Amino acid sequence: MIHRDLLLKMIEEITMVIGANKQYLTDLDQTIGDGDHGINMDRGFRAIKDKVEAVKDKDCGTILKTVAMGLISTVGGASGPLYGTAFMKAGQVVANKMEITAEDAVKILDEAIQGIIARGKAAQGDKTMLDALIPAYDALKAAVEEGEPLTNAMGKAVEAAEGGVAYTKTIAAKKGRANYLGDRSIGHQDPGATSSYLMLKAIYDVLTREA
Amino acid sequence: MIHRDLLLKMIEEITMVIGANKQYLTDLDQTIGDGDHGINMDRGFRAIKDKVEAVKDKDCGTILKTVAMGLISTVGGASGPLYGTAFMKAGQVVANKMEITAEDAVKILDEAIQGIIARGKAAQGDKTMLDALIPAYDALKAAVEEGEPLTNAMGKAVEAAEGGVAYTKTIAAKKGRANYLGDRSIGHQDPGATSSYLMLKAIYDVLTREA
Amino acid sequence: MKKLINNPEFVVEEMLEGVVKAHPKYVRKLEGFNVLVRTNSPVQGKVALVSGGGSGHEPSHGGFVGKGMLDGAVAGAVFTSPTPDQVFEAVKAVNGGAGVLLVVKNYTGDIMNFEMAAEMAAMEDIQVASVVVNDDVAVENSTWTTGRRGIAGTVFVHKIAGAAAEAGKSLEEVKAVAEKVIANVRSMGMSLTPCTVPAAGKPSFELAENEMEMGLGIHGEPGTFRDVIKPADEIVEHLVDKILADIDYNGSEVAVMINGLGGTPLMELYIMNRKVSSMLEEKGIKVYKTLVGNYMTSLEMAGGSVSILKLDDELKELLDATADTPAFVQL
Amino acid sequence: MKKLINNPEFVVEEMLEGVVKAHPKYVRKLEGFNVLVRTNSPVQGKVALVSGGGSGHEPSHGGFVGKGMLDGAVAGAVFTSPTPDQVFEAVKAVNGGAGVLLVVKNYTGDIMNFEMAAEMAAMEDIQVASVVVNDDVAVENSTWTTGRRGIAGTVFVHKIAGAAAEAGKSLEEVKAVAEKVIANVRSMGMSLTPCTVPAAGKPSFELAENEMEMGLGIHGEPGTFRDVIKPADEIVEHLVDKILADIDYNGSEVAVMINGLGGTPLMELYIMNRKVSSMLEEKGIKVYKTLVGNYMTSLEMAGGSVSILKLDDELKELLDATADTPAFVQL
Ligand SMILES: Nc1ncnc2c1ncn2[C@@H]1O[C@H](COP(=O)(O)OP(=O)(O)O)[C@@H](O)[C@H]1O
Ligand SMILES: Nc1ncnc2c1ncn2[C@@H]1O[C@H](COP(=O)(O)OP(=O)(O)O)[C@@H](O)[C@H]1O
Ligand SMILES: [Mg+2]
Ligand SMILES: [Mg+2]
Ligand SMILES: [Mg+2]
Ligand SMILES: [Mg+2]
Repeated sequence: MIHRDLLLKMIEEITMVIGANKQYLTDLDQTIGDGDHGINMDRGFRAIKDKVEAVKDKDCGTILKTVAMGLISTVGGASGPLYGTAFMKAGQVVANKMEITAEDAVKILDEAIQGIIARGKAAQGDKTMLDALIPAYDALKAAVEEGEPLTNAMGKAVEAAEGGVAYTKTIAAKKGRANYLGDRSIGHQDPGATSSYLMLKAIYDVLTREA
Repeated sequence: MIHRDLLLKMIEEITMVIGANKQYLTDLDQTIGDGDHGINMDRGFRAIKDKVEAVKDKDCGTILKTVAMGLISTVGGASGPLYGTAFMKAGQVVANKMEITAEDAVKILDEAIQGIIARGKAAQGDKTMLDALIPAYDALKAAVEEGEPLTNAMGKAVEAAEGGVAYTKTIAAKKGRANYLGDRSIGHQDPGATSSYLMLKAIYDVLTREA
Repeated sequence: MKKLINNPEFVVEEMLEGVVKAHPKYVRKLEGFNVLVRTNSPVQGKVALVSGGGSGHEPSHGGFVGKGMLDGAVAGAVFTSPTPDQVFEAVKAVNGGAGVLLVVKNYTGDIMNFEMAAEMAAMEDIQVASVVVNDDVAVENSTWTTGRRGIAGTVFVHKIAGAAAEAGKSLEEVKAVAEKVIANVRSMGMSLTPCTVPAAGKPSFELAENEMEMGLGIHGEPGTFRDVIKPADEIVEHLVDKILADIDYNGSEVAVMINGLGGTPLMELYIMNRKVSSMLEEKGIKVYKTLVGNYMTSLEMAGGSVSILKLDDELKELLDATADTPAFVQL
Repeated sequence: MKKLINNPEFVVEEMLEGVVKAHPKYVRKLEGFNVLVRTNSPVQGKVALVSGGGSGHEPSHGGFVGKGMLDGAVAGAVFTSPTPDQVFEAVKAVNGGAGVLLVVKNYTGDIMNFEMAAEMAAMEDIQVASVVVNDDVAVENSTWTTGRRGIAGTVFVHKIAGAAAEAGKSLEEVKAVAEKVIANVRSMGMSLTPCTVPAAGKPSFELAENEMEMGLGIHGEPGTFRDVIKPADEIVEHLVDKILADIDYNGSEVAVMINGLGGTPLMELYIMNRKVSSMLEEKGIKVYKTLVGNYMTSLEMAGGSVSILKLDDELKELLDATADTPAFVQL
């Protein structure tokens, strides 16, 4: 069970982690993209701080939609609309709720992924953030369905996402800028998959720390 | 006494020496000018080859004027009109002559220098080619007046020119591009003084070799 | 990083201020948004053109805002597609009642952000249409991939569709002519050096003294392959051959653009043009008009691209029409 | 040396071929000479303007040949003043019977070569006058030295004197207005990187990653002093202060040119302009017109210069006149 206050902590943690990995994500994007992914994500999460603060007493849905709108209007690039859509869809799952259950969490990840696919028209194996998110979703869902506590389940999701990030190194990109490189993108890790993994990991870290 | 054929050898030698020092002169000009002196001079002397060939049976005046016109129409920059004018004036001294006497040589250098001054409005001590040429003239004149053979006299002129080149290192430029550097030009040798020295040296080398 | 800037975070805002100070006759900035529109926007009854994308491509796109070309240009962060709210604001500001055409370059980010803006505009009953420019033949075109990029050929779309809009054509007609340009323009570029995104602080890639990147876009990204530097004529030959292999230019008249990426002197662009024009002459393709200069840049990257647009009478007339913008003026 | 060229020896010739292929409507090349003249030269009864200098400053000067600006441009080797015979040939080709004004930048080489050409023209009874542009305040002005250099401010002379000639003024009048521009324009530049003369094959000087050269001309030469790189605003402050200290601009209207040296992106030039315009505003100097772009370059050098021209009604009118050239078009 994730209470609204814990959700706020998670958003803070994500902001911190993205900030700490700004250069790392940018470096990854310089190799196979245009070298702005860390800059974009960091700008976005820094910009939502005040906006989230203003709705910190509201429900989880409002908080997540606030994050979504903030990202959409500050990140730009490919990741802005995609992560923005993901948070928007997540917010719809928990509209008016003060707490997020394990089942909600599964639903959130599902909806977020569907939103990303609808907006970006990519599929698993295209070397995008989906290659981290879809395995994470599968792992989370299986664990929650088997009755594991959310923290454990989230741990498995993070592991799966990490595997997905590693997998992106082995394939050529079909979507996003890395696609322009053709086979030259093989051997390099996808920045968006990496930021997705970092966000999941941040959530998991808050869960374990606060548990 | 310099016969027309020896004059042709001198022009050839100058062409060779300038070619061999193209990079050196350009490097000097990169330091305090715009880095083209060697390129300019080399272009000019390579261009006169065929033109001089066409008048090789003519008198010394015609040959020198041919060099002058060739330099004027191919060197460009500051050195083109200056050396062009110098050779033009030199040619006027020995118009219709098949030989150049020691006295002619003194007169040639005098006229050349006057031509350079008239055209470029510089004076000794401005850090230009004049700082090599004027001392050379003074030495040549003195030696010839004392009755020394031309080769010896020319040797003294070359020495004086070398001293003049060294002197250019110690002063700030008042004329030419090096002037823009202000005191930053101190410590660096003037490219035009250097090319003047190299030409006098080439003439002297032909004299000693052929003597 | 050697740049004439103050703070990497504010380069776009400071640049736009400088643009507005330089060209008040042509453009004004929407308060609170990184959007330039014609000083006299909205032009009532005229179809409006909005383009944009990441910054760092100057004079694209703000430099082409003015009579006969764009009505609005949206400036994202450097090499980063602008956000939907910014695009939406531009659309609202330029809409003169006859609808707005979005000229989008084919990048995932641009597509999505402009699409979201179009959705917002539709919700406010503003008539919006979009075209997607994808002129870069360096990249394979396929529905399974991101597809070809939009690069310098985009400027021809601005010019020609802009002229159509100025001539009073309907949104549908302006869109159709824009699509005709897109169907008939192909480009390819190369670079000798990387460039440095101010906020990243270091070059986008590394190239040895004797290396170049062939087939690259306008975002500091590496190209489709790396090669040793060749003489300009050989490089041009490769670019033009790729372009001519993509659509049939046989016997046609064309417009040529030799576009500098920002750090390459005009001298070299003209040396490229010499070869382009002689190749086209040899193949019996007639050059109707040539543009040489920095139209769609990639910050200070050294390199260039060649664009060739196949013309018909309609395109020729629109290409020749008067234009008056900060970066493109034509009598 | 990373350049899009074929052979360092032929860069000027190949460039000129590329220019002529790109702009046949504007310029033609004199057979056997590195001279561009208007396609319709000589324009009968009009005073003709000829400028030129070393190459590597593109679009100067060939890019300004056309209606309302120059009649002829003479291209020397890179950074090397053209020879008198070339200038003379230009003079002969453009002379429409009303005389020819030579616009010369103040460099020893240019002065002497143009002077010799003027002597040749005089021998053939062509009426020739000369003006010498010396706008660079980085250099001390003194009759005992070479004096101030001519840099980007020269483009204002082309524009304004060109408009006067187009308006049918006499040689004397055109010369007078050119001299008025020269008396009222001041410039200063700086660079972040050196440039490489193709035939030299290596950079003109070396700068550390954190260094810049202040007060430099347009021939790849070092400046008057070296400094650590400062924020753009501080750099601009220095340049503008030096300019404003040189002549009294108080309460006047001015034209501003932010000129790129070739390798600096437009983004940075606009960031410079932001500061220039705010400084002038503060001092009560009104900006009447601003030009931002690569007008007088130094190959691929990164950096820029600021030029400020004090205007009166006559200069304003001529500055606003129509111009139609490859690199400067004004409606
Ligand atoms: N169509 C898409 N679907 C899902 N993710 C995508 C898509 N296109 C790009 N991405 C993700 O976006 C990341 C790049 O984001 P970013 O660098 O911020 O944007 P941009 O590519 O516009 O510069 C990629 O690493 C990839 O994971
Ligand atoms: N006014 C002058 N009088 C005499 N010599 C001069 C004058 N100005 C320049 N020079 C000489 O010319 C040389 C430079 O020649 P060069 O590099 O070929 O021309 P530019 O300076 O036009 O590039 C200088 O080193 C200097 O010796
Ligand atoms: Mg990116
Ligand atoms: Mg020189
Ligand atoms: Mg981007
Ligand atoms: Mg020179």
